[in-house]
Amino acid sequence: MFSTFANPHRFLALSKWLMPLFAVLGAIIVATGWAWAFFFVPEELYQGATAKIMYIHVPAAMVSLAAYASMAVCSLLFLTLKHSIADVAAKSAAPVAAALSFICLVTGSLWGRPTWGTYWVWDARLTSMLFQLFLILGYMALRSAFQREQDAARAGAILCLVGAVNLPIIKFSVEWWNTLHQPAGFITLGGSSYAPEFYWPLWYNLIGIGLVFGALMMAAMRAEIFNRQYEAKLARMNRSAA
Amino acid sequence: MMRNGVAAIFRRELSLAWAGGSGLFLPAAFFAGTIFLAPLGIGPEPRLLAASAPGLIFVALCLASLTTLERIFQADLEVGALDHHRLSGLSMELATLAKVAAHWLVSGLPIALLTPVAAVMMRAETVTLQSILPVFLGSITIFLWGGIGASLTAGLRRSGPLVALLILPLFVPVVIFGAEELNHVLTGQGFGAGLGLLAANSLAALAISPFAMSLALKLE
Amino acid sequence: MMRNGVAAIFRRELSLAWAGGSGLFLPAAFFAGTIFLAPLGIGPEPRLLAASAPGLIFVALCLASLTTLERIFQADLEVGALDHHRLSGLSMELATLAKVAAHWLVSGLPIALLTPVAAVMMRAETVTLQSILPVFLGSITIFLWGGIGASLTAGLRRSGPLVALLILPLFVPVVIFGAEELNHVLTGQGFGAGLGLLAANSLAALAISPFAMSLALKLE
Amino acid sequence: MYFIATHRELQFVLGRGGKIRVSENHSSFVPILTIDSLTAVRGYNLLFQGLNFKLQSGQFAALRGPNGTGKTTLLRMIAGFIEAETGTIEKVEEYRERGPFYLGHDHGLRASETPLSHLTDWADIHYSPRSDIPDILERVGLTLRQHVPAYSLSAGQKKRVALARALITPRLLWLLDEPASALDTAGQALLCELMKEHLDEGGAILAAIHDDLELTPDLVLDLGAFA
Amino acid sequence: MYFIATHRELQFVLGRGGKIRVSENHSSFVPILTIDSLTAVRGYNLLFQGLNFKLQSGQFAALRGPNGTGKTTLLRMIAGFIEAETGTIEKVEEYRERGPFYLGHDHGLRASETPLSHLTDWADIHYSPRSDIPDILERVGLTLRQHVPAYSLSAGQKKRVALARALITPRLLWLLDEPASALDTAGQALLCELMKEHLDEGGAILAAIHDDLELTPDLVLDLGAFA
Ligand code: HEM
Ligand SMILES: Nc1ncnc2c1ncn2[C@@H]1O[C@H](COP(=O)(O)OP(=O)(O)OP(=O)(O)O)[C@@H](O)[C@H]1O
Ligand SMILES: Nc1ncnc2c1ncn2[C@@H]1O[C@H](COP(=O)(O)OP(=O)(O)OP(=O)(O)O)[C@@H](O)[C@H]1O
Ligand SMILES: [Mg+2]
Ligand SMILES: [Mg+2]
Repeated sequence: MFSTFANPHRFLALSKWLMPLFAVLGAIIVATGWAWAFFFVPEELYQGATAKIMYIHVPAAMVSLAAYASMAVCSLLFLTLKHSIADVAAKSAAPVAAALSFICLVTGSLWGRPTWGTYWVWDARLTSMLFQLFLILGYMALRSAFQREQDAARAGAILCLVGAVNLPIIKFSVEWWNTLHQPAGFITLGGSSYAPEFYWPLWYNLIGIGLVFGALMMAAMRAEIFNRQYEAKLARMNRSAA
Repeated sequence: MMRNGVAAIFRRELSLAWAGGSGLFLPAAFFAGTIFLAPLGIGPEPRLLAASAPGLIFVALCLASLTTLERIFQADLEVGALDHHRLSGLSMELATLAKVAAHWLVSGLPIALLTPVAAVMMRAETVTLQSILPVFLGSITIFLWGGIGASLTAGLRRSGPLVALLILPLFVPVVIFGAEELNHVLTGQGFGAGLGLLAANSLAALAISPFAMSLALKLE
Repeated sequence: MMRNGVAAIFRRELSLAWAGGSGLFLPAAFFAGTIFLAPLGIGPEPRLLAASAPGLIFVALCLASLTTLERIFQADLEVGALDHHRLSGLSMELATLAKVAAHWLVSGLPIALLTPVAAVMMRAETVTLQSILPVFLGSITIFLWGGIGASLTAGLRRSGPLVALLILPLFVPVVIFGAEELNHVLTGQGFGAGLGLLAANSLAALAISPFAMSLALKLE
Repeated sequence: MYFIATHRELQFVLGRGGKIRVSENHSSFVPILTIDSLTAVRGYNLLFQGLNFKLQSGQFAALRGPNGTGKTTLLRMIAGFIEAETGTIEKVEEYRERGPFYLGHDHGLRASETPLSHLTDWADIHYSPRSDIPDILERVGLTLRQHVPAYSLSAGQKKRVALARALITPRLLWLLDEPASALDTAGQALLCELMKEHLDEGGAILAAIHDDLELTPDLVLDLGAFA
Repeated sequence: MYFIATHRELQFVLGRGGKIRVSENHSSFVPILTIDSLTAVRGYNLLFQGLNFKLQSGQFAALRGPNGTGKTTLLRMIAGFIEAETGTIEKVEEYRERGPFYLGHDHGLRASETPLSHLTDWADIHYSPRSDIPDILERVGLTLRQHVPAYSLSAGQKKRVALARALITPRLLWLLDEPASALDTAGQALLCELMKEHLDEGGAILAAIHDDLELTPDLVLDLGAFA
């Protein structure tokens, strides 16, 4: 399975139809999912209509965390196996992950205003998400500062992995903080504590955002591969011209 | 045998740090300067100052470490000295560790030792020598993570605050646990649960950082 | 006529600051990073955070300015570009001013514009766009004083935090008046008496700094 | 020839005055540089003392001497970067009160500058037209590398950028510190050509060199008597 | 002579393989460096392709070619700093797994290091005795300047410190990038003397040079065919 993706040509062939499929499916699911959430799901007992922000906020949060995790896995694969497609994947996931983190932060603070009376509190969840956004921005800045793609790849992978080592520590610091943020209840080891009328639409939206993420990431990967091929071609032309 | 050459790198870095204008008292002075500026901005109210002391001490430590660390590898790289280290046959892991250790000794340790003074200036309740330990452990971690940032940006041959941006997020756990622990000590509660975490964090940094640094410096 | 050449120096510095990895968002990110670290250390208590916000914002501004400024003159000196500026027939006063202005535009201004965001994160009571003005005025002064420190250390051919040490005392009035003024704004009292002092301070810095910088750079 | 070497009485064992040899193939018009009993001290060392010489329009003076005898120091004194211990330096008035053209050991390029951006800024700073830059880049052989940042340029390419600066701004006096180093054969030929043109246009050149150039100097100023 | 120049079939107009001329006054024993069909690419430029040559104990190879043809790149590839695009580099095993001796364009001295402190640290780092240092400083003519920090040293003095490093640690392969630049006549003579001694002791030298040295090379590797 991995070797399929390690080959750029096979990846390009596969993603050629997978990418639009994900995009279309994702768009449909997100659109219907929001419609479902906004018009058909009953209002939450205490928070009323504001809780509907959950259907953007939670999927964005979860997918962005998964996106960072996938960047870390790809970085590890790149450093150990030297498959450049793993690097392309990590690089392409970064802006999408940053955007999702940003959406999570913005929706979270907008949600925080009515429920907690403030846009921002220094709580472990919120802080760790901000931390992740900084890390991804740093990753992108570091990469863009290198002239050679190989160097950028190596440096970026190191940073991404080092950052990943810190993420669990941040996550566990929840226990030392008095936290305002809702504890995990949606997907936990002991099953979900959510009522079914909130549980299923959330799942549906999660899948939708996940598909959109997949489509965007594949599009970015394709662009990156094409760009690298183009640059290689340009290099060859340069050689023969000089 | 290996020890010898690495020790020489350590000594060289130490004397350069000394001669290069970042001698013993300077990062400490930078730290002291921050601790001196902050109350001016925050205002003289003792309770407010005491409450923000642990956090400020750790933030000042992070920022003071950045001012020195940024240049460790870059200075060597610019004049071509890094090339020679790479050809010396010494393990780059140990060589980079020796460099960071020397800088920590010159810049990090004095800051840790200054903690009680800073705490007094920030009007902390109970100032004991115990307050040194959290900052001591924290400074080790901060210098090791900082070394990674410095090595990553050294290869860029570009200066600027990129290094700061990259490593500030890595400082987060140290700042959280360290400030909490320091708060425990400064409010007369002795050591808390965070000390073990701080130490574990230092050990993790010690295990990871040399490899990350030597890998980063091999970028062309 | 003079304007032309000085404008070219300004433009050069601007594009170098951009290309050199200290692009628009980086010093701002350093500032944001400090504002992000501090509450982690101080703890999430809103009143405490709000009370220390103005001070912290100004200290973070000072420290963010140091990270960029330190390298302005040193980079030119190391490669010999400063020699050429001295022979160009332009007034060194205006040339150094142009350099500092370019760096302020890239690093100082974004920080001032970020103030409302920082204030929200620090749980300030009343966040308005007015809060930008004290930091705006303060950042001008801080960059001009910082330029003096940078030129002095460049002339000494030494890196390290010496520059920080030299200029921190100069930052004192800015931090005091600036934080007080910002506190006024953030507690909903509008502008206070300090604004005029801040502006006067900026003007004084503008009058003194170019001469001090050009003199310092002439040290051989 | 216009030149007086004053061998002063010296307190120091080292100080014996600059030894100056003169060859006679020059065409002298205007005195561009006049140096009178110049003394240089660095740290605790007297480098030279009682140095006198005159450089005229159209003349090329070679500055020679072993490592560490003060060639760079002398050039930087003339440029105005270092104050002389005693003695006077008279320079011709350059256009718009600029200093002479100085090419030092350092190439003067910041890591992220490209040849094109550097020369464009240089032209702007010195009120020269930008329109000549493409021709100048062509002349120094950097047209194909004009967009490459300095940290990717080879040593010789950086030196060529430094040379190109001289073509953008006309100045009467050129001070060159080992101008041939890092240049290949073609680059050295180009250097001599540029120097020749500059002399023909009435300029003057003082260049510290270790190896002979293709261009024969009108005077040789040997600081090596101190070695 | 031991050398094979393979002119590969190439897709690109440029790639014609390194042109190598060989002169015949060598005494070959051990192969110290073997380079096989080496290709170097920097940025978008192919610098050289299909480069083959062998350097034996006692041989001095001169690396020539116009500015920007890849001399520094080749030396840094052999030192192990840059990865080759394709091809292999085989080096002799140096004592204690060290790399070869590399003298680059940069002098490798930090501003506040003195010649003495630098060489002392160098000796320690490489497990060599410190006791030779006074003699070595004497040899490169820096005894009187041994306590002066690098920012006060002249260009040639810094180069001499760089040369002195070679005397402290015995290595079979020397890679020298324009070793003569900044050196005065005596310094260049010293350089040739040191190189000669190194060859006599069975070492090998690959040096990028623009101007001829006093020492005649055994092989000349001309990368200029690509210019
Ligand atoms: C800027 C502010 C906020 C940020 C950065 C943030 C961040 C996050 C993150 C990272 C998650 C995913 C956790 C995981 O997958 O383990 C999450 C989940 C969630 N957030 Fe927020 N959040 C913010 C504000 C809020 C607010 C104001 C509320 C509602 C009062 C809220 C309610 C939730 C809920 C219900 C979940 C799902 C938790 C679960 O059951 O697993 N969040 N948030
Ligand atoms: N990092 C890089 N990225 C892109 N191009 C590079 C890089 N480094 C070097 N080059 C280019 O590669 C070429 C070879 O450079 P190199 O330094 O090896 O030349 P050289 O033969 O040593 O020249 P010189 O005689 O001037 O020292 C040059 O044209 C240079 O511009
Ligand atoms: N700032 C300084 N303080 C003390 N001594 C100095 C200083 N700068 C230079 N020197 C010494 O002055 C002497 C002259 O240096 P200078 O650079 O002028 O020599 P040079 O003739 O250019 O030599 P080279 O041929 O090596 O370039 C040297 O011996 C140097 O060590
Ligand atoms: Mg010199
Ligand atoms: Mg070269």
